[in-house]
Formats: sequence, structure tokens, C-alpha cells
Amino acid sequence: QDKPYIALISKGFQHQFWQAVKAGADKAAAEFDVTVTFEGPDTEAQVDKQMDMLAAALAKNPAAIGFAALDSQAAIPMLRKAQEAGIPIVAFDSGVDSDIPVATATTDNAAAAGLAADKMAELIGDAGKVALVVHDQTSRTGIDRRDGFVNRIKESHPNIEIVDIQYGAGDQLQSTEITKAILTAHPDLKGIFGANEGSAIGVLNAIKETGRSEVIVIGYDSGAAQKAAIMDGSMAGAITQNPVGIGYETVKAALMASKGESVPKLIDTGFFWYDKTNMDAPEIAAVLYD
Amino acid sequence: MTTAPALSAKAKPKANGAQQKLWAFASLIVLLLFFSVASPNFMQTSNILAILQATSVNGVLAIAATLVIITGGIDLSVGTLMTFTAVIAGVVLTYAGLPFAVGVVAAVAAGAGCGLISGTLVAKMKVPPFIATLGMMLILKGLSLVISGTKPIYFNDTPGFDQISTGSFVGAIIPAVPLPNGVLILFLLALAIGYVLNRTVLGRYCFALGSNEEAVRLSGVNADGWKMAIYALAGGICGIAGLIIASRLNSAQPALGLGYELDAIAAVVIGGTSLAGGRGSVLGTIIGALIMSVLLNGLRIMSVAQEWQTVVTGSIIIIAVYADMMRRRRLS
Amino acid sequence: MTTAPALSAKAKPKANGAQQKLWAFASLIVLLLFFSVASPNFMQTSNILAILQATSVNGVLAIAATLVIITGGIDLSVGTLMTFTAVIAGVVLTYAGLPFAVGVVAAVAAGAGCGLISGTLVAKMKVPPFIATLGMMLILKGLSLVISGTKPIYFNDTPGFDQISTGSFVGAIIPAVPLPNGVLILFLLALAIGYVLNRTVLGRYCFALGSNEEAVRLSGVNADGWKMAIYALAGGICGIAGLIIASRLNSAQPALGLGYELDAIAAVVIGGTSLAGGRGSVLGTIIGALIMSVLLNGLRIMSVAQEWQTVVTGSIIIIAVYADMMRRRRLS
Amino acid sequence: MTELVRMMGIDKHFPGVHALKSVQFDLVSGEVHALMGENGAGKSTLMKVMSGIYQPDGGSISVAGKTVTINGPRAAQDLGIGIIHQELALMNDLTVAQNIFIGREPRLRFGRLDEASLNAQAEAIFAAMKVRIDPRAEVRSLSVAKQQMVEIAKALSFKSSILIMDEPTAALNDAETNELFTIIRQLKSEGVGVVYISHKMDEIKRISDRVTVMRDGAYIGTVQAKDTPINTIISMMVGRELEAVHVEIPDLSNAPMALEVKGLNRGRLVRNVSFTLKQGEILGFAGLMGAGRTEVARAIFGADKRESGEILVHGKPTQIRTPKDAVAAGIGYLSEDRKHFGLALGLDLRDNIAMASLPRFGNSFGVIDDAKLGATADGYIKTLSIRTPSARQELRLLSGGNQQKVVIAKWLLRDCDILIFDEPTRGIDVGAKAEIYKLLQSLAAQGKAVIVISAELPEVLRLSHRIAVMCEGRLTGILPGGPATSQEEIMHLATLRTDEPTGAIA
Ligand SMILES: Nc1ncnc2c1ncn2[C@@H]1O[C@H](COP(=O)(O)OP(=O)(O)OP(=O)(O)O)[C@@H](O)[C@H]1O
Ligand SMILES: Nc1ncnc2c1ncn2[C@@H]1O[C@H](COP(=O)(O)OP(=O)(O)OP(=O)(O)O)[C@@H](O)[C@H]1O
Ligand SMILES: [Mg+2]
Ligand SMILES: [Mg+2]
Repeated sequence: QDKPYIALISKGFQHQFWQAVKAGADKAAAEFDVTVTFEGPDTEAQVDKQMDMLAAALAKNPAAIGFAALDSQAAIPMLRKAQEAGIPIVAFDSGVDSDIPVATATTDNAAAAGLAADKMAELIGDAGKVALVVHDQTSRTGIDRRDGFVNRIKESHPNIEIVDIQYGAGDQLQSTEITKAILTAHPDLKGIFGANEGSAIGVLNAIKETGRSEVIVIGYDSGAAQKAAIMDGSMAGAITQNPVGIGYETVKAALMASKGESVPKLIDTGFFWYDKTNMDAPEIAAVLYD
Repeated sequence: MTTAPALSAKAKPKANGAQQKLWAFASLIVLLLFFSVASPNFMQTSNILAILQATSVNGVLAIAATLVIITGGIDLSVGTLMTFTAVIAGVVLTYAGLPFAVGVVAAVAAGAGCGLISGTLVAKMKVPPFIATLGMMLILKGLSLVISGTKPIYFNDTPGFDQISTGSFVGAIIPAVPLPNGVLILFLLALAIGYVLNRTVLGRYCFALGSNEEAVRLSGVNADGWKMAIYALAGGICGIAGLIIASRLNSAQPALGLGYELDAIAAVVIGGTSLAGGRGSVLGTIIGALIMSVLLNGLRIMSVAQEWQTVVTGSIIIIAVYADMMRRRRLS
Repeated sequence: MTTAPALSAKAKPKANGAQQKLWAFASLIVLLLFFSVASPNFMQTSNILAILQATSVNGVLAIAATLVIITGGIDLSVGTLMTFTAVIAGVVLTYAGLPFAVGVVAAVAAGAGCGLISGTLVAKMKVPPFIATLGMMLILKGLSLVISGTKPIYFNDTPGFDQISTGSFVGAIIPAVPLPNGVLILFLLALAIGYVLNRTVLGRYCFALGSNEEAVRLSGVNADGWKMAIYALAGGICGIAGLIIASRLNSAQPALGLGYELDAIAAVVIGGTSLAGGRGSVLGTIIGALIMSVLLNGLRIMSVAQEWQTVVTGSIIIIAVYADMMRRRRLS
Repeated sequence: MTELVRMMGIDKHFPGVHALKSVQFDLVSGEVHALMGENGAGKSTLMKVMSGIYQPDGGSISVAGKTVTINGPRAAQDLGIGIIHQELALMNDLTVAQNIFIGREPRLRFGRLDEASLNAQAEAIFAAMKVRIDPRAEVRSLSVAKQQMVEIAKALSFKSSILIMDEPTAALNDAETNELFTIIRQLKSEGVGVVYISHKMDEIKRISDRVTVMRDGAYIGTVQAKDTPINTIISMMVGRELEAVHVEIPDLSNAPMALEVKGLNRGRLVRNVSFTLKQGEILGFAGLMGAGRTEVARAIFGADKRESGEILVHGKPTQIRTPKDAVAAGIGYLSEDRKHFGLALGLDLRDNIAMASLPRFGNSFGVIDDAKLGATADGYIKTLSIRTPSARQELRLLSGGNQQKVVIAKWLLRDCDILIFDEPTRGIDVGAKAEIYKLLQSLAAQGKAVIVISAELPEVLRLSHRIAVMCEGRLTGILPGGPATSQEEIMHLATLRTDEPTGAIA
């Protein structure tokens, strides 16, 4: 255990997005010769389970902790403990409303979803009905992406009507069934926004099964299925964050902080719109993952 | 041995069972009527097919759960076992590139094997079914992630794989009825397992074990062996569910499956199968699964807010079973 | 009716019960020893406190589940009921700005009230416990979201609310043992409910109902009334869990709670309580809950990959219960 | 007369109990060998060893001269050993025929069941037994007596050469018992050896050739049934002489009324039943199986909902909707099916005895005084001679007869004014039976009103001050108790299938 140890507590574990973050963290770990562990609860509702993971991480005396808060307020007492023990915290994915984290590596989810809304408006001719299939009703990412999309439509696209918002827990099958019901209920639907990878795949699947290919689909994040769908035209495009970058930057900042070096307070890893036209561009290809 | 004719009426135990199903069926009809009136979009062929398709995975899992529950056990592992078999199919077809049939067989065999392990734990090692299958649920969840490398396995290299679930064999013959194959599989499986339950030795022991396991043992029957066989059969059925979902998503999603067990068990119980074991039917289970799908689909079509959907679903489940209880009490 | 003593040895049935708990305890000790050796970070005061803290919510829920399970029922609603009571506390304290004590009472009362509803469904309306509490689980999940407006309610305006769980009453007296209040509450509750189960009429009827409900009824006991009382008590305990988790997170998280019921039931069964009803103990449940927390914490401390953690947890749960079964079989 | 089985030096321990102490037993073909002993003597345990359910700790078993190890029920079946268990071991959710042939279902190809042949074979067995049970009926819907018939039919279907009957007549009435004995004689003539366990002493003389007596897990001796007086057998069993119990009919003309039932109706089995019961009186209820006596008792007790009828307790009309109301009004009911309706088998003796009176042992906070409860339980264990290691023993580990005593203790402790005993001596040994008779009589002498439902006519005659007879749900008459009434008179009323109640109203 001579290598510095950095614990990453994320919001999730099994989904491709988090696996991509983990891949970025692992890449940094290899590059900077540190040990990294990566853990996250099963669902983004399990705020207390995340606390237990944080507690176990603290017991291991890490050089630094990377933390993606499910509920930033709820985590503060725990983070304070870490601060008292002299362990620097780097927030990732979404911020922590506090000055405890020495740095935050994040995507502005609301702005990203706003971009998706603008793209949707552009693709459906700035008028008509759209619906959202979101992964979670209460988690930060779910709320930010939903509200980011909805607010932008309300502000800038008055002729677009949001007819339904349903939540599918990021489960591909459940999202499929939800989308099929939405499509049935709204035969004149113009577009659907799937707010994370699982939701987007569910939407695509429903479109495939119902043959309603006239409906414009916009996704979020990447992964092999979405990339393929964009290639074959069944998905108009998607927003991608830079999860590998998030993981990489988090570990890098954490290591620097643990050595007492100064780190930038905000590391914006950015988000991008990608579609058939720019998918192969190097700066886009770099942030996509399978 | 006596003279007094206590049998003034001929007992009709079969009729009772049929009536029970009829009643669950009545709940289903009420729901269908309600939603037809509530939304013009509900009663379309395409939506009915969508409901059926939405039932296929839960229905198949519920059939597996029915078998185990009739023996007086419970199976919490159906959901993650389904995922595990899907991953196995993925490994065999996509990673190893083996032929289609091998993948299908591997998935079902993996399911049966895991079922056999659960069955052995329950029958031979006397671990309570709840614990044995809870343990298996966690183990299989973990193994699915391990084997798949925590990422989905796509079946793009296996042409026709998506036809298992979404193609329509029936539609190819009768174009007016494009029944998806997943639904066809569900119905055929229901028929087959219904037959096994009512007409074969395995089915008989299934009911007998749930009714009084000790009596079965005292009768000199190899109770443990049959129980293991039943769990293995249930596991194999989960393998079929794994193929259906993998085909539908054209991928094995290793993180999926947790929570599916409660839906399956709920369908079984709504369908009138007793968790105490000894009584139950596949037809009831199918109706139970349909009630759940219709309810969810209908509420979604009506654009009921999701939090209220949950409240309504919970209430309807209680009401449906309560109505069933009432009727049964009135009968006896 | 003769005199000769057929009883060669005096049986000690109490010893039996104690021994059972001792064995679950042995599994716990084995785990503790193993992790102590495996990682130097494990046996630190702060980590032990973290384990206890992690047990507090599941432990309290498991105590509630124990009561219901001993009557031969099952309670799937403990997790979402906990959330519901937390939301109620949030509404009372933060939205309505009422005094601290009112919030505490409201949470526990809401829990007891919901428990009473489940109890009424089960006892009076004969809905099977699985269905009644599954329905309640969904209803409460939905209502928590509705009432809270699908967002967390923070307790920032209620100073001292976070002390319910994270403050340390014991630490204020003995600074060397900063036992969090949440854990203190768990232990006091375990003592109290242990006492209720073993020493009071309610407890005795709890066991009797689980053993043979019909015999209790035919003894002229108000079986339905007692059962409702037991469900209400269990609900009230979920209210306490709601306060602990709300205090720990300084917020009521309306989406939380689903899946917690399985953890609670697992703790109960690992602790030796039978799902068939009629036997069980609070001490066993606490040990069961500790086994689960120690296991998870230890694996995390050892930096076992998360997918493997699940596999190991599943296996250990099966092994622990199997060891217990073995011992019991050897005894009888 | 070839030897079928020989058991030598059989030993069996249970935790806290040395159930069999070097017991020997043998059976030859064509004989009925009665196995006698008090409750808990070890009879059932010995037979469970013979049928492969328990493994002995010591001793040897030989079947047809060959030493064997019987390691399970299947092995016993293969050796031609069949057993009718004392406690019913049926699958309630299955039909009668399915129960009989469990494990030996007639099959078609591919494991398919031949249900038609299954039912036909069951029908044939019942026809041979001269009993009317629908093979397609669910076992759950049958009365205990009929379930017992199903057990017998199942054992017969094995065509075993060794047939063990552990209290087969406990739930049967005289007519049914006669039919069973006809079957046993038939089997005997076919060379089958029958082990017969019963607590009904008269049956021993009627059916058995040899008698082996056990006491406290030990072998006492084997005698020829023909040459041995019953009293000798009884004293071998209990180790002392028993005094006879006589019915003395007290003068109750001035006694206050305890219970009046007027026009009670419930379904087909309780039709316009009216009777009265005075304090200090024992009213016997006689009738054939299915006459509806149990149903009357359950309707009075509030266990089943009645359709009409009025119940007056101590002269006051009383609303009884649930057993709770009944107990509150001072009525206690001891069910005929102790396993399902009387006892919590998973709990200990103490808690079972206290079940109906728990709050009495609690203070105002509901905290139970366990010392007091324990002392009370120990008191009943002593007065009723319940054989148990302690008051904390789980009830399922007690022998059947001792379980029955616990049910009685439960109601004695509840101290009701009106007690309905439904088959109170089912499965109880002679010694204990005498004790229970004395107990019932002393309860009546204390001014309690007692109803005794029993399938054994001698028992009804021996105990009752008056005898109510039922047939097909109607009360066909009430006869005076004591020597004035003969069994024939009762049988006449019990088979009286007209609508007019006749017979002297005592
Ligand atoms: N599984 C068991 N565990 C512990 N004790 C047992 C067990 N089975 C029987 N016993 C005890 O062994 C003794 C003999 O019981 P057994 O059932 O053989 O008596 P029995 O002669 O058949 O009595 P009865 O006439 O009441 O049926 C009793 O003291 C009983 O409590
Ligand atoms: N739970 C039940 N469901 C259906 N039928 C029942 C049930 N209990 C009893 N019976 C039927 O009711 C009839 C009368 O039974 P009951 O026990 O009242 O008669 P009884 O006069 O007490 O006779 P027994 O000597 O058998 O106790 C029987 O034929 C039995 O088959
Ligand atoms: Mg016996
Ligand atoms: Mg009766």
C-alpha cells in the first residue's frame, strides 16, 4: 500500500455512463500510479447507502475522495468528517452545495438538456407535441435534465407542447413499455427525448417495435446502441457528456489535492451534441464510449 | 363404512378452480372496459398487442414463480436469473460466435442449472426457499456483471435473434394478427406448463409438496428429488424469459432484473395461487400478469402522473385480491 | 398416568433458543475475525461505529418485520412506509413549521396508522399479507412522492433534527464511546420489543397467531384485534426508522425505500426467525442485520470489486443460514 | 403362521426423552397383534421405527427372517410394511384418490397421469370397504372421520403383508369400527399380519390374537388375548388397578338453567336444534358420523355463523357472533380436531394452557407473570398426569394423548360455566380416560354445565345425565342417561330419518 489510494463514490455503478467514468478513473490511476476504487449504489434513490459507502471509504484512510453526491445536502456531515480528517474531496458529475470540495468535475446537465430541447425544436420545425422518458423523478440528474429540457421549450419554443413525462428507472424494458403507451396515447407525437442511456434505448426499441419512425428521437449519453441508432438514422442525435474525462479529471485533481497542490475549483468537462454528421470528428469520438 | 349418505351433493373441486379463474378474469374485463371508455386510444389492435408484449417477460417469469410457489416455496431469483441466462446467451453467441441454437440451449440449460442449485439448497440442505433464492438472486446479479464485464452484450452478429421476441410467426400466416413471437412463446409455455401441472406426475407432486410435504415423504416419494426437478424446471423457464428479453432489447443488459421478482410474484398471487402452497394455476397467473400490464398501460395512456400510477396500482392489486377473497368466503 | 419417570434427562428448552442465537452470533464473530485479519482498517472504533450506524435503519425495519413475520405474515411495506413517515415529518416540521415533538409524534403516528390499515386488510378483510403489504408498499411509495412534491424536504429549519440519528447522547456522557443516537435508539428499541415479545400478552399472542391462528380464535381471543395491534406496532416502528433516516440525511428523500424490505426480511431470516411464523427473536434479528452490515462494510474495506461483493454477500447469506440449519438438525 | 417381523432390543432417544428402552416385538402372519400402553408409552415411536420413519439408536429388526435396515418409508414399503399413522398425514389440497395413490399414480406414457384409472381404483377400494366417499372430493372438505377412512384406504391399497394401524378407530363410531373389523378379519384370512394400536379396551378382546404391553418406553410382556382378562392387561399398562366409574344422576329439578338453545339453524347440518342444559348437568350428544353434532357445537360457540336461533345463557338472551363472545359469556369449546383447532403445536405447554386466559396472567401493562403461569401449568401437568419433560416442552413433541390433555387443561384454566367437550377422550389411554371421566363429573358436581359429544356410545352412556341424539342435522330425541337407556334406543334415534322428533324428552 505504498501507492496513494483514492476512493471514488459515485451515484451508480452498473450503467454504462458510470462504467465509462470508472474507465476514465482507471486510466488516470494507471497513468499516475495510484490505487482507485469505484463504487455506487444500485439506484439513485439510495442516498443512505451512499453514505455507508462513504463511511467505509473513510475507514480506509484514502489520500483523497472523489464523490458524486446523490443529495449534496444530505452528504455534508459526512464530508465534514472527511475534511476534519484532512482528506480532500473532489466532487464529480454534479456539484456539492458547499465549499468542502476542493474541486468539482462536472457537466451542466440542465444546459445540456436545454441544448437537446433546441435540437428537438429544430428537427420538428419548432411546433408540435413532444414527450420525455426520464430515468428518475427525484435524482439530481433526472430533475436537471427534465427541467433543463422543459424550461428551454417553455422559454424559447412556445409552439411546442410537452404532452407527457414518464419515468422508467433507466430500465430498458420498462422504458420501452412506457414509450409504447405514450405513442399510443399521442398518435400525432413529433418527438421524444430519452434522458439517459437506458431511457433512450427504451425509446428506440419502442419506435422499432411500433414502426413509428416519423417520431424524432433524441438521446443522452452514448454507448454502442445509441451510436448504432444514430448511424442508421433511427435516432436523430444525442447529447454526450465526457464521462471518461470526468473520471480522469477527478482522479487527477484528487491526487493533486492530496499532495497539497492547488487545483482549479471548477473543471467543466463539457457536453456535446452529436449526430450522424459529426460523430466521427475526433473531438466527439474522443468523448463517446461503447 | 357407514350408511348415512353424507354426500348429498357431488363435490366438484374442478369447478371451484375454474370459477376462481373466472373471477380474476372478471377483474381483468372490468379494467379493460374502464380503460376503453376512459381513452379512445386504448382499444386498438396495436395497443392490445403492446400490452401482450409487455406481459411476455413478466408472464414467463410468473409461470416459473408459480411452480415454485405451488410447492410452498418462493423464488426471488427469477429476475436476476433471467438476466444471467441472457448474458450466457450473449457470451455464447456474440463472444464465442457459436450457432444460434447453441445459444438458446445454453440459456435454458444455464437457467435449469441455477434452478437445480436453488432446488438442492432448498430440498437437500434445508435452506429456507426465501434465503436460498435471495442468495441466488444476489449471486446471479453479481455474476451477470462479472461475466459480461459490466456492459451490455449486443446480438448484432446473430441475425434473426431479435425475431425470438419481436418477429411474428402468427403474423406471417395470418397477416391480420401480427402476434409477436414473445407472446406466442408465453401462450405456448402457459399451455405446456398448465398441462404439466394438471396431467403429469411432476405436477401432481408439485401440489402434493405444497400441501403437506411431510405426508409426501411418509408416502415413500422421493420428495427432495421432485422438488429439485421443479426448481430446475422453473429455472429453465427463466432461461426462456432471458431469451425473450435479450431478443427484445437485442442485447443482454447485465444490470437489469432486480425488482422483476416482485412483479412476478404479484402476478402469481393476483391470479389466485396461494403463497402457502398447494393450490394455484398457470391460467390464473397469466390473468394476474395481464391485469398488471393492462393497469400500467391504461394509466400511462391516460397520462396519469407516475406517482399516482403507483398509488392506483397498489390499490387495485389489493382490491382485486380482496374481491376474490370475498367471493371465496361467500362460496364456502 | 403412571409414576415411572420416562424423562431420563431434564430438557432445557430455553437453552435451545439461546443456543440458536449464539450460533448466528458465531457467524457474526467469524466474519468480524476474518475482516480484522484481512484489513487493518477494519477494527477501528470509527469503522465499528460506521457499521453500527449503517445497521440502524435496517435494524429498526427488521425489528418491525420480525413482529409481523412471527405472526405468520410478511411486511413488504416497511421500506416505503419508512419513507412515508419521513415525508410526514418533513411536512409537519418544514412545511408547517410545527415544533420538533409534533413532527416526531406525527411520523410515528403515521407509521402506526398505515400499519393499522395493513393490519385491517389482513385481519378483517382476509387479504393475504403479501398482497396487502405489497399494495401498501406501492401506495405509500406513490403518496410519498405526491405529498413531498417529488423532491426532498430538508430539515434545515429544525435545529437539532440531525441529532436524532447522528448526535451522541452516550458520547456526551462517556466521550470515549461516541455511539450515535441512531444506534442507541436501535438498541433501546430492540430491548423494548424483545421485552414485549417475551414478557407481554401482545408478544405471546404474536407467537400464538403465527403458530395456529385458528386455535387462538377458538380460544375466545380477539385474534383479529391483536393482529391489527401487531401490524400497527410494526408500523409505528417503521415511523422510528423514518425519523432515523430523515435525521441522518437531514432530509426526507421521497424516492428512497424500495428494496429495503428485502434487506429487512433477510436480516430477520438470517437471525433465525421462521417465515412460517410462530418462532423468532429480536436478538436474532439484530444479529442478522449486523451480519449483513459487517459483510458489506468488510468487503468494501477490502476493496473487493462491487460486482463480486454481491456474489460474496449472496453466498454468505446462504452459508450462514445453512450452518444454522445444520446445527438445529443435529440437535433434534 | 410364518414370522413376519421380529424387533429385538430396540432403543430410541429423543432430546430429554428415552422413548424406547430395549423393546422387543414380533408379528406372525395371519394375526392381529395389539400394542397397548398409556399415552406416551412409546407405541407410535416403535411403529415409526418399524416403518422406517425413525432410525433406532440400537437393536435389530428382521423381516421374514432376514435382518434388515429400514432407512425410509420407501424401504418399508418395499418390505411390505404399510402404516396408518396416528396423526393424519394427508395432503389437504389433493383429492381423495390422489392422496391414496400418491407416489404410485397410474401413468400413461411420458409421465402422464391416468386420472380415470386412479379414480376407478380408489372407487373400487371404497366399495370393498363399503364406505361412501367420493374419490374426487378434496380431502380438505372431509370430516376427520372420513379423512381417517382415506388413510385406511391408502394403507389397504398397498396390499402390504404387514399392516400397522395406529389408533385407526380414534375418530370412528361403532358402525364404522365394525366395518373396519370386517376388513381386518378379511386381511387376516389372507395371511396379513396386523399391528393394532388402540385405547379402546373392548376392541382388543374383539379383534386381537396377541397383546403386547408397553409402559414408559419399556417392554412389559406379551399375552394371548383370549385367555387374559382385560383387567390384567390394564394393570400391566398402568401398573395398578383402576376403579370403575359409575354414572350417578343427580336431581337437577331445582338447578338453574345454564344454557337454552332455541331453533338453531345452520345449513344442512344444523336444522332447528333446540335443547336446554342445567347447571350441574352433563348432556351427552350421540349420533353417527356427520350427524352434525360438531356443527351444533360450533354454531353455539360462534365459530361458524348461524342462520337463525336464539341462545340464552343463564336465562339471558346472549348475542354470540364470535368465539370471543362465547367465551365472554362463559362458554368453552374443546374441538374434536386438536391439531388444527385446539393447539399451537409450535408453542410450549405453558403457553397452550394459558392461551384462553392469558390476560389473567398479565398486569395492567400486559406484562405476564411467568412464575405464576409456570406454577399454574405445573399444577395441571400434575393433576392431569401430562407426560412431559417440563412445562416448556414444545407441544408437537408430546404424544397424541398428552396433547389432548393440554387442550383440556386450557379450558379448565379458563374456568367457563358451560363447557362443550367434542370427543374429549379421543386418543386417550384407559387410565387417563378414567381420570377425565372423574374430572367431568366433578366439574358437573361443582355446578358447571357440561356437553359431551362422543362417538363412543359406552362413553356417552357412562357419563351423561341426559343423552341428546342427532341424525342428519336434526335433534331426533333426548333420552335419560344411566342404565335406563340402551345402546339400541340410541341407535334407533341416530338413524331416524324422519322429520318428527320423537323419543321421551327427559
Ligand atoms: N420427535 C420427538 N421428539 C421428542 N420426543 C418425542 C418425539 N416423538 C415422541 N416423543 C416422546 O416419546 C414418548 C413416546 O411417544 P409415542 O408417540 O411413541 O407415544 P404413544 O405410546 O404412541 O402415545 P399415545 O397413545 O398418546 O399416542 C413420549 O414421551 C413423547 O413425548
Ligand atoms: N370444513 C368443512 N367443510 C366441508 N364439510 C365439512 C366441514 N366440516 C365438516 N364437514 C362435513 O359436515 C358433516 C358433519 O360433520 P360434523 O363434524 O358436524 O358431524 P358430527 O356429528 O360431529 O360427526 P363426527 O363424528 O364426524 O364428528 C360431515 O359429513 C363432514 O363431511
Ligand atoms: Mg401414539
Ligand atoms: Mg364431530
